[in-house]
Order: sequence, then C-alpha cells, then structure tokens
Amino acid sequence: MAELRRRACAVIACYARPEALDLLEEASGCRVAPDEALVVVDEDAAGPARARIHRTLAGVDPDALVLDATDGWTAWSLEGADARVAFERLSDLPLPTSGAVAGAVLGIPARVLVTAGSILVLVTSAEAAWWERTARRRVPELEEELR
Amino acid sequence: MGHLDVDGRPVEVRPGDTIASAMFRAGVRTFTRSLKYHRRRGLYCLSGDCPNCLVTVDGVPGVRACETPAADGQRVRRKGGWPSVERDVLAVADHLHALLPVGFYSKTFIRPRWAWSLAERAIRSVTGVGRLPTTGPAPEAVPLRHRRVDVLVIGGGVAGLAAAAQAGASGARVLLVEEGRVGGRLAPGPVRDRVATLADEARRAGVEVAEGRTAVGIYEGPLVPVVGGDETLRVEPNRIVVATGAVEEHAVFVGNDLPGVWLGRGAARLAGVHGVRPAERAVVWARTAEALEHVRALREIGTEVVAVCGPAGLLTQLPDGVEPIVDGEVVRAVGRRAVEAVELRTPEGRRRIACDGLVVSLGRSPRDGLLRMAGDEPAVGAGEVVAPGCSLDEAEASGRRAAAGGRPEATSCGRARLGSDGIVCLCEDVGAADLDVAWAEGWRSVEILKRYTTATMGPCQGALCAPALAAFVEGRRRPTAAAAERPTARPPARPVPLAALAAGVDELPERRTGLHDRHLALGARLGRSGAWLRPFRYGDPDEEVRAVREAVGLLDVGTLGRFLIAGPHAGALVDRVLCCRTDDLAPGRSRYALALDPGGYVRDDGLLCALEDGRFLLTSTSGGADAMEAWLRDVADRGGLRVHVVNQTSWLGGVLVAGPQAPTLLARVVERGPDLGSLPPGAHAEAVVAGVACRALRTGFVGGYAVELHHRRAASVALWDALLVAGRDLGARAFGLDALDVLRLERGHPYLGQDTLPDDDPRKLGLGWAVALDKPAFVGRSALVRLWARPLERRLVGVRADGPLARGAPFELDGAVVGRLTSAARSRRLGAWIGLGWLRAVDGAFPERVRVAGVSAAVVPIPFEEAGGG
Amino acid sequence: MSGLLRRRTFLRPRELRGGYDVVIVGGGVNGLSLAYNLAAHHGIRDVAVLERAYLGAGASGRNTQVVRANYNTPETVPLYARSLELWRTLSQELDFNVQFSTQGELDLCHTADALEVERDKALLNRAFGVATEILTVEEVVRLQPLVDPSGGGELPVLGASYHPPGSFARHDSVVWGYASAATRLGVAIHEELRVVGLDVRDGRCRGVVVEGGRTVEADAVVLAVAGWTSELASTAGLALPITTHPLQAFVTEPYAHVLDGLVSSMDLYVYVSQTARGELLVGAEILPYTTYSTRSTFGFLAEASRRAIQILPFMARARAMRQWAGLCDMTPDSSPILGASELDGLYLMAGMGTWGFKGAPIFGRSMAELVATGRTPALIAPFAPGRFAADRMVPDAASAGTH
Amino acid sequence: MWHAGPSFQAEVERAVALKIDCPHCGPRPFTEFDYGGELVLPEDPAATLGAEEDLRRVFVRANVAGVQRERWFHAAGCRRWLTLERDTVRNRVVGAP
Repeated sequence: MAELRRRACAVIACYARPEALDLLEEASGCRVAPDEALVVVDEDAAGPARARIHRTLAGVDPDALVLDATDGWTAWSLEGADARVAFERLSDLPLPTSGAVAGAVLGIPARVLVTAGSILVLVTSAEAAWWERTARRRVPELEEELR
Repeated sequence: MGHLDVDGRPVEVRPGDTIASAMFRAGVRTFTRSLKYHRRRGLYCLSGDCPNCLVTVDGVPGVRACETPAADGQRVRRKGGWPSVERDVLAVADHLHALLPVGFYSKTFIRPRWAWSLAERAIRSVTGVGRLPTTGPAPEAVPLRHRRVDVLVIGGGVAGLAAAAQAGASGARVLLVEEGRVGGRLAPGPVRDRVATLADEARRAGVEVAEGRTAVGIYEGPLVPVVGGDETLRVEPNRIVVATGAVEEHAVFVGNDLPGVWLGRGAARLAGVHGVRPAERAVVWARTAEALEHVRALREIGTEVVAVCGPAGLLTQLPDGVEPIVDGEVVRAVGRRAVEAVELRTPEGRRRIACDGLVVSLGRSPRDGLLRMAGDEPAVGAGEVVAPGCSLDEAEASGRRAAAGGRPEATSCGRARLGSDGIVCLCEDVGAADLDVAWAEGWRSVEILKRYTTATMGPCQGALCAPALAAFVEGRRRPTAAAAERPTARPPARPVPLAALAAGVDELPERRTGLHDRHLALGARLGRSGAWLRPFRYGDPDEEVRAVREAVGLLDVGTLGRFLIAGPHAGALVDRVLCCRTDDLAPGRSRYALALDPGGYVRDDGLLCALEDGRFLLTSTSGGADAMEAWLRDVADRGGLRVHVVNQTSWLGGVLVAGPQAPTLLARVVERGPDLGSLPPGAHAEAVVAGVACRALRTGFVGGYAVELHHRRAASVALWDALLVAGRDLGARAFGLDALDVLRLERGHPYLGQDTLPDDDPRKLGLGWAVALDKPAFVGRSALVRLWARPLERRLVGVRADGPLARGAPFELDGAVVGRLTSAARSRRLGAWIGLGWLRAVDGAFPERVRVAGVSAAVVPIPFEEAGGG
Repeated sequence: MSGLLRRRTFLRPRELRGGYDVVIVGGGVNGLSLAYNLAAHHGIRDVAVLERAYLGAGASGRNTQVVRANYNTPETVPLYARSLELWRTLSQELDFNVQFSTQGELDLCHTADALEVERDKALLNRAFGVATEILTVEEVVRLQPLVDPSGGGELPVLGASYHPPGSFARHDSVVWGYASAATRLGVAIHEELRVVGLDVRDGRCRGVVVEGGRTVEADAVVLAVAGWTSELASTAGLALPITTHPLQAFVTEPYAHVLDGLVSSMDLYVYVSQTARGELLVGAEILPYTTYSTRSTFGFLAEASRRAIQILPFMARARAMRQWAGLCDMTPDSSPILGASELDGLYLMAGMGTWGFKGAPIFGRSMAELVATGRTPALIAPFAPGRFAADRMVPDAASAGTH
Repeated sequence: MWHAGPSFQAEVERAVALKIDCPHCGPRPFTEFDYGGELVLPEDPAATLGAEEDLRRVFVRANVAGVQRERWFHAAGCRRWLTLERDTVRNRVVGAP
C-alpha cells in the first residue's frame, strides 16, 4: 500500500549564473536548468534559508534572483511500501534512487524529489486539485485519504 | 467445475478447459459462420491465430474461445447465421459465388443512386464478428503501470524462456510476457518437458514471468504496451527478444475450411492438453517431422489415424495400422456439415478416404507481426519466429544467443501452397479464385489485391493468409518487381479492447485559481476556458454589467499570464519581443504591448510594467500564457540574452476592481502605498490592500476606472472577501466572463483568437498605434515593413445595428460576402446591438454599411463609447 | 446487377512513352481525379499518371473517408459544398461504386468556447446553403443515443453542431473508380514508377525525371504527392510553405452495425464512425511535429481509445485491430494550395492537410480547367500558391488537422 | 547532488528513438516537449530583413526528408529550448549540434 499526503513546505526559486547555483548545498533541491533551481524547505525554515541562499548566490552573481515560490507549488508525498509502484502508475519518469527530476507526472509539469523515505511531487497550485483527484483515481494501491 | 450456457444449452466444464475445448467435447462442431458465404467453420488452429472460434461471451463479441478459460455460468453465443449458426438460411450465399464476386460492392449498386444506401443497410446488419453491447455498465477503468526493464521477452516457449533465463542469469532485469500460460498449449512430450525445465531455470534466475499478457506492438522508444492481467503495462525495455513462435501453415485446397480440417498443433493441443478427441478417424497430411508427434498425440487420445500422406522420408516410422501414402497430396476435403472424406492425389492416382478429421502439418509460418513492426528498435527474434521448423535445441540456442545481444535474424517466410481453389483468408472469406479474378481485372500489387479482395484485413490480421497472398502474387508477377513482399504488419499484433488501451490516459488537466471555492459559494456557473475553470456568471449578467458601469465589480483575473523578467538583458528582451517602445518606460509606468510573431501577426497582448532595477512585469492573456513563456525564452535563447524569465502565473492571484465606485472602494481598503483610487492611466504601484501586499495596475480592458490587484495566490480569498465586504454598500459584486464579454465589446476591445484571424497584423486590428516601427529591431518588424507597404485590404471594424446581430454571420454587400461578424452583444447602455468583425475593402474602400444575416448594420468607429473615467 | 457477370478490366499496363501533354505525379485520389477530369471534360487524353508505389498508397488509402462541407471561412465553405455535390453522383459518373453514403456528422462540444465556434460556423455554413445546425444536449441524445452526455463524467456535453450532409465514401474505391474511368478514357497509369526530379530547362518545367534517369516530357506537370511535395519541388529549386505531418487512425474488429454517421468531439479531438464493413474507425488530429515516417504511435492509440470511450462508452469493449499513419501536407493557413506555381509549366495540388480526400472531386475538376484553359476557376482562386506573399491567407485552422 | 543519482544516469545511455535527450533533464518522450519547427535563419529573430528574404523566413520551410535542425521546448521539464538534429524519415534524433 501507499499513502498520498499533502505536505506543507516552502519553495524557493533561485535564478543565477550556473557557477553560482553550483555552490548551493541544499539537499532537497531540483536543478531545473543551469540557471534555475528550486529549493524545498520546511515552512518555518523558509526565511533563513532564503537569506542564506541569497547571500551565497549574490556573492558570485549580483543579478541572482531568489524568490518565494511557495504559493506557486503544491507538494504531495508518496510514502509506503508501494510508493514506487504508485509512482509508476502516474508517470514514466525514470525515478532516481535519490535526487530530483523535472518532468511530466500525470501529464503535467512537475518536480519530483526522491529521498529515502518518500517521493515528493510538486505540481503547480493551479493544477493541484485536479492532480490529486486524478492521482487517487489512478492508483489502486493508495490508502483512503487520511483526514 | 460447472457449466457453460452455449446458445441456451448447458455444456459441461472440466478442469483446464477453454471455452473451445468444453464446447467441442460437448459435440459442437460448427463454431461460427463465415463472413460472406456463411460457410460452417470449426476449430482449426487452437492458438489464437484464426477467426474460426470467435464467439460472444457474456455479451462481448469477438472472444477467442480457444484462448479463453471456461468458467461456470459463462453465456456463450455463436455469431453469424440466421436463424442460428446450425441452421443458417443465408448459407445459400455459398451456392451463389458467381453473384458475390470479388469487388462485388465496387461493381454493383451504382444505379439508381439510392441503391447503395439500401444495400449498405442490409450489409451492415449482417457483418462483423458479433454485436457489441451498447447498454449496461461500462467496464471499469484499467490501471496503468510504467515499467522499465533491461530485457523484455515476448513469448514463453522454448526460445523465449531460454532467452529470459540467460539474460536473467547475467544480472539483467528481465520481464517475460506470455499470452496464455507457459506450456499451456503443449501436449505432453519433449517440447513440454523442455519448456518446464527452462521455466524453472528462468524463475531461478530472477525472471519475472507474466502470464495471460499480450504485447500490443513494438513502438518507437522502444515502447511495448502489454495488456491483460487486469492492468496495462507500458514497458520501456532496453532490448526486446521476440519469441512468438510459428503457426502451422494454412494450406489452400478445396474444402480447406470445413469443420474437421485441423492444423496439426491445434489437433494435438485439443488431444494432449484438453483430453478431447479431435476426430474419430483422421487422415494426416504431413511435410514436417512434427507431424509424427501429432500422430502420436491423436492415437493416444483414441483417434484412429487411418493414413498419413507425405514425402517418403517422413513416413518410415509410422506406427502399425497407419497407412503411409507416399507423395500423396490432399486436393479436396468433402463433407456437408463437416469433413466426411478427403480426396488425395497420389502417384497411383486419385483416392478418396472416408474420415471425420484431416490434420495438416505442412510447414510453419512465423508469427512475426511484432518483429516486422519493430522497425529499427533494438528487437531481435529467437526460435521459430525467425527459424520456423527449427529443432528444440536450435530454438533454445537461438534464445540464448538473443539474450546475449545477438544480431537480429532475418525472418524467413514459409512458401505457402496454393491449390486451384479453397479459402485463402478465413476472416474475409476470400478464395483463391477470387484472387484470380482480381488479378485479371488489373489489380496487380499485393496492397491493392489485399484491399480489393479484403484478404488479410480481418480480425486475424493476415496471421495465416498473408503468406498465401504473397505467394499468389509471386507466382504471377514479372520477377523484377519487388511486389511479392508481404503486406505491412501494423499494430496491434492481436486485437485489444479499447478499455485496456485507454489505461492511464490523462484526463484533461484543469486549472483553478485561488478563488475557486469562493466562486462556488457565490453560486457561479463555472466552465472551462482553455485549461482554466472560470466563472461565466453568478446571476444575471446584465446586472453584472450594470454594476461595473454604475457601481463597482470584481473579476477574478488570477488566470492572466504574469512574467517577471529580470537580469542584465531584461530590457533587451522585452524590447525585442514587444513591438512598442520600451526603453522610455520609467519604473511605475506601464504600456499596452503587442507581441508579434515573425510574420508580423499578433500573437498576444498584455501590459508591460517597468519595475525598479531594470526588471519588468509582463502580463499576457489567460490562454496565451504558456505560449508567451515559450516565446520569451525562445527569443532570449536565440539572441544569447542573459535574462531570467519567471512565469509567476500560478504563484499569483489577481482581482480586477472596476467601475465608477472603484476609487471609493479602494480608498477604504488600501492600508499602505499610494491612493489606488487615483492611479493615472499607464501607472502601477505597490500597495497593501486589506492586509495583502499587491501590485496594482491601472488597466483599460473593460473601460472606466479599473485596477488589477496582483498578489500572492494564498492571499486571494482574504483580499476578495475584504473587497466584497467593504464595497457592499457601494453595490460591489462579482462579475463573470459573460458580463466581461459585453463590457470589453462596448470598449471595442477584441478577443484575440475570437475577433482576430491568425494573419492579423496590428494595422488590420486598428492597433497600428501600438507599434513603434521606428525601433530598429523587434520580432515581426521586417514583416510589418513588407505588409504595410501594401494597401490595407481587410480590417477589424465595429458595427452597430438596431436589429439583432448574429455572431459568426457573414457581412454581405450586394449579395457578396465581404467579411464576418466575430462578436456581438446587445448593449443596454447604448440601446443598440454592437459587434466586431473583419471587413474587406471593396474597390479600395471599406463599405460603410453591411448586411448581417438580413440585418442592416452601420460600420462605426471603435470604441463605441468612452465609458467614463479614462 | 447487370455489370456483375461481365468481365471487366479496370487497369491495363501501358508502355511508358517519352512525352505526354500532361504528366501527373502521384497516383492518389487527387492526381487521378485530375487525370479523369482532363480526359472527360477537356478531351485531354494524352495524360500519364506516375505513381511510385501502388494507386492510393499515400494519403488516399490512409484517410478516414469523411466527406463534408461544414468549413469555417467564406472561401472554403463554397469550395467543399461544390465538392459534396460532385460526390453525390460520383459512382454514376465513374461507373464504379465508391460507396458514398450520407449519414450525418455530429460534432460534440464540451466547452462554451467550442460551442460558440460551432455556432459561428453554422451561421456561415447556412449563409452558403450548407446545412449545419446547433443541437441542445437533449437533441444530441435523441439523435445519437450512444453518446454519453456526461463526457465520461468529466467533460459534459454542452451541445453540438450537426451537419446532415456529412458523408463517407470508401477511400480505396474512390481511387480505383477514378483510375478505371481514366483508364477507359485513355489515360496511362504507371504504378511502381518513381519520379526523382523535375526537368527544368530555360526557366520552365518541361517534364519529369524518373528512376533510372529517363526523362518524360510534358507541357504541363502537376504535383499531387501529398506529403512529398517539398521534396519534389526542391529538385526544381522551388521552396514551398509546406510541412509534412503524420495523421493517424485505427479500426476495431468488425461488428454488426450500431453507429450511424460521424460522431466527433471538438474538445477531445477524436472522431468515430462505423464503416460498411462494420469496423469502428477512430481518428484524431495530426501530430504537431513534421515527419516522413508512417510508423504508428501507441500514444495515439491509447489517447484516441480513451477519448472515444469518453464520448461513446460502448467503445470500451470494442477491440482495436489495426492502426496506421499517413502523411499530410500542412500550410501556414491550413488551406490547400491549388494552382500554377511560380515555375512555368508546373502546377501544384498540395498542402491539403486532412482535406485532400473530400476535396478531390472539385480539386480535380477545377485544376483540369486551369491546366486545360489557363483560366483559374473562381472557386479555387483564393487558394493560389502566391497568396502568402500577397497577404491573402485563408486561415481555417479550426477545421484542419482532424477529420 | 542536484542531479539525479546513478540509476538515472544509466538510462541516459539507452538507445533513444523518439526520445529527446534534454541536456538538463535527460531523455524524455517527445510528448513532454512542444515542437518549435525547423530552425529558420537568421538565428536572431529580431533582425530586419528585406521583403524577399522575410517572406522566405516567415513562410518557406525546407521540410527535408532527411536530417533537419529543429527547435523543441521542454514544456514539462526545464522549460528551456533546445536545438537538435532529427532524421525526419526514420523519425529519430541523430544529434545535437
């Protein structure tokens, strides 16, 4: 079985020269492109993280942008023994053992972060309601939503 | 085990039965009636390759009885025949071949004109493999799973299992799919023993064996969809081994489709796997060593094999009591309802032998559809599919070679045998004589013969008859022609239910703004507008229009595209993408901006706002946001610009506050920042409104005083609620797209895509003023220079009429079509019907009046009115 | 029935000569229609049709057999309306049953936007005498009870446009019918003869070069090679506003008749019909990228299956039997290119997108008049190759790319 | 750390058919991309051209049956453009210039 849960988190969008982004050490991030990265942190750590990232990037690239993109993304975690099977029902993305990929999940652009315990899927907030409804319909292994 | 209900008769089911074996044991011999001539057809291949056992099971037609496990209570109906399969009066067609020649429908029902529609009706009512149920609950959606493996093996016979075992042992992730059960089609004997041994080896090597699964096709990627087992897999393998084996060759002779004529492996399967006697007294026509195995299987079940005809070398080891007929060939099977005798041609002359079964084993045709459709994907064949008739050891070795990455082996196609007549294509009832006729008529290529006669085009997709068709052409064509090739193999390899194919296809994504629940609470009628769900109206749209014109209205504009453009070349990017001047835009100012494509045609429009630090905020239409982002990035990428394009559409909410009372309302709720009630046109500012940080843009889309408030999406509800509460006494209300349509029309503002054509440049839309042609370079500039050197031949106009205007109707002038109305509404305020549309110049001038669906309309300047404020 | 027992020869092989009045490249429905019309209506019988594979091997044998006139511009509606008129008597004209069958076309709308577009279209159609009407959901269900008004519970049907003259004809039969009628009139049809280039001398197209290097001269050369127009034109140095895209379709096993007419969805981009043979025929829109490959994709099969079930739930139990792909010439405005090219002696029947089949009778008729008389018939004048440079496009993307 | 782990890298080496090898995201089915058409010169879309040349740029396409340079936008992934070479007859990506 697997569980799909809404996960509260803060999302920080970083735009800078590649060599600046190379310096970032955030573990829970997705390097979307050479000049763009998306960092996911706990909500209460968002402020300090943003400041730290900004310091790091601005040191190399004065034009670096560090933006709070939390409202733009909604995060879902897939957990449990069948989490990978559940993911295989949603996407043909090759799932890394750990790390991040950007690609289509249920056909819409998503960011996927894999850690030891879970698969975190970020979809745009505008599409989040549709995504959840569709995912629950699509994955027989999912447990009923825990409310 | 229970019973089947076959056409209302109970039929006993025993363990291991398929529907076909149970029915045959119960005495059923006629399983179907053929398509055109209503000939009786019985069990033949017993391997899913022929159409002879297609029945309707529990209302679902086209089920292969030989591959479907029998279960208690199944309702089985045989198709074809009227009133029944056993007593079919339409079988008279079989005696009227001359009246049903090949190409029949091309040559008949030409005159009178209505003849065809009558004939077609009659044809359609009797065609096909059965009747699809059109009522009752739809089948449940089939789940999908994407799988990635190193090696996918298709087929669980000797070669496939050997390939899988070998690959598994080398550490690869291996998935083997088998249509039935591994070994399930095999009579006891050396083949079945070898299969059991190899299956063990494969499982020990970690191979995942999936039974009851059918590979649909081999597609680019490679991608191999697999159906069955209650889910659909989309397998992406690194390599594919196709080991789908072979089917015994379909021989064409007179009477070759009578019930009682068997392919050897079919008869052996019925005898050896299901323990059912295919015939009491059988003749075997053999050209393969395998035929001797079939003779043994038949004798073990108690069938009397009276004679075997074939080459001398094969007939040396026949058991006692079986007459060898050296070099004998079957020329005809005789019988009314089923085989009663066969006629042979032997070196000694013609002979007739009474029997109720004729078992044919002449050679093999590879079941190679999958392999042939593989194109240049990394797929390799193994075993009989590439070497039909190979020995057990050869098949195993071939499988192991394939696992090791052997080169694809060429497919050899058995050379089919064609008698003077007989059925070539069982599905479509095409005889050898039909092919002769078509040939004589001038149809000479395999593909046209196929289409003209419909041979190979039935449910079995030419599995049995394609080699025969190829052989026919090969026998007649000049040798230079490359036409004897077999017809193209097209997916799916086996017929597959649409429900299984549709598994996991995405529903259409739907986007919502942060105010979705608020719209529902207000009783809005929501609908799709592009990908977005948007409110069309909350109540009476006329009242909503009135609110905006006389008080204040709120519109959810969280769908608008919004882009932050930053970086050293931000200014250069917007200057290239947009055709307006951008370099003179001071922070805090905004400008209406058109984005053109390289053809000079309008792609999108929006507002460009200059921010501090050389950054810009650009808005776009709701439907155009994704394209705008791609377009911005394309221009930046090709121009080598260092710029960050941040699509903030889903990050931000947006509320439009519009109407004469908007300034009053805004004054009440602004907490910090400038007075948003007196923001001049072309200005924007940051402000905190009801506790929500906003960027406020003065806009002109609906006319009058209007401000867009862009803010964090999560704060939309708080802002919306605060505005409605604070504006209650001012008459504030929400308005939807229906009201917006009237409002913008009164303002004369075109909807891009609705009021515009793909080849509208700014001049055609009356937006030439928005182009700074004196800028040295922007996308579309050279096109505009070229286009504007010509006289204007078409333009967007406003029309006004007293009578109702019907959107979509052409503009007519003296009976000629000179344009078309693209938007229309009745404006209460103006007391008239107004509309937009495109109009062509007539003799160099634009008409001043046109007729629109019978209504006379005046061509008037837009905007129709300057609706207050401004 | 009298024709039944008569032995007929539809095609006869002829020797290839060194020159003809007209050489038509492409033995598809348009090339053959032109050949037939030249011979039948203008007495020009010294015509050769050169086909690189077999007749109808290209788009003609791969399309989805739909004939209709409910287009969306003042230029296209009358053109296809006239074609539809010719279709009605085509079997009699060619003495070959092309299996023309009028069953109606139902276009479902699941969004307000689509319904508005259909409303517009219906008004325009009626202005040209083409019957197209707007139906409510109730009327849709009454007309076609197999339709699921809930759109699979997901995308409810809001209404539909209905085009009663919507028809089918068997695609192969049309090719064979034109070919046999043209053959009877003396046209030379050569299969398995590949044209490798155009013969251009002194700034004029004087013929074609066939495989092996032999030249076949002609006063007029016409390209009717859907998908391959750019390649052939490029041998004469002509670059065209055309790209080549694949269009796919599939059929199910044949079943007894359940479905009348064409049922399509304007929002889900799928359409379904049932052929006279009983197969359910499902099509969708063209792929967005260019390709000359006619390999089918599973994405299409899966997507079209799902969309078909969404509008016609009974389809879930049907079994897909065969899928295929054909090539379409697409133009910047999604309308055909018909007329004389900028190179003297070379004519184009190209850029037909998904419309080549339905237009064939009028395209052949009009182009024959142009080639024979040098006068461009008014119906095809708006579709001249030079319209892009003249800023006179005929944009009809709303009708293109599907059925 | 930012990119995916080793099992992802192994996938990159697979034979790619109508997969597009995005330099940022790895090989993906074309359905994740928007097609941008064949690469039309000049590279700088803002350059001003004469009428003849402009007409060619706007309307004319080589549409080769063979290898073509073209643009794709990775809409579902990095949302960046890439230029690649595809054999339009075999429908395979053959290189990224």
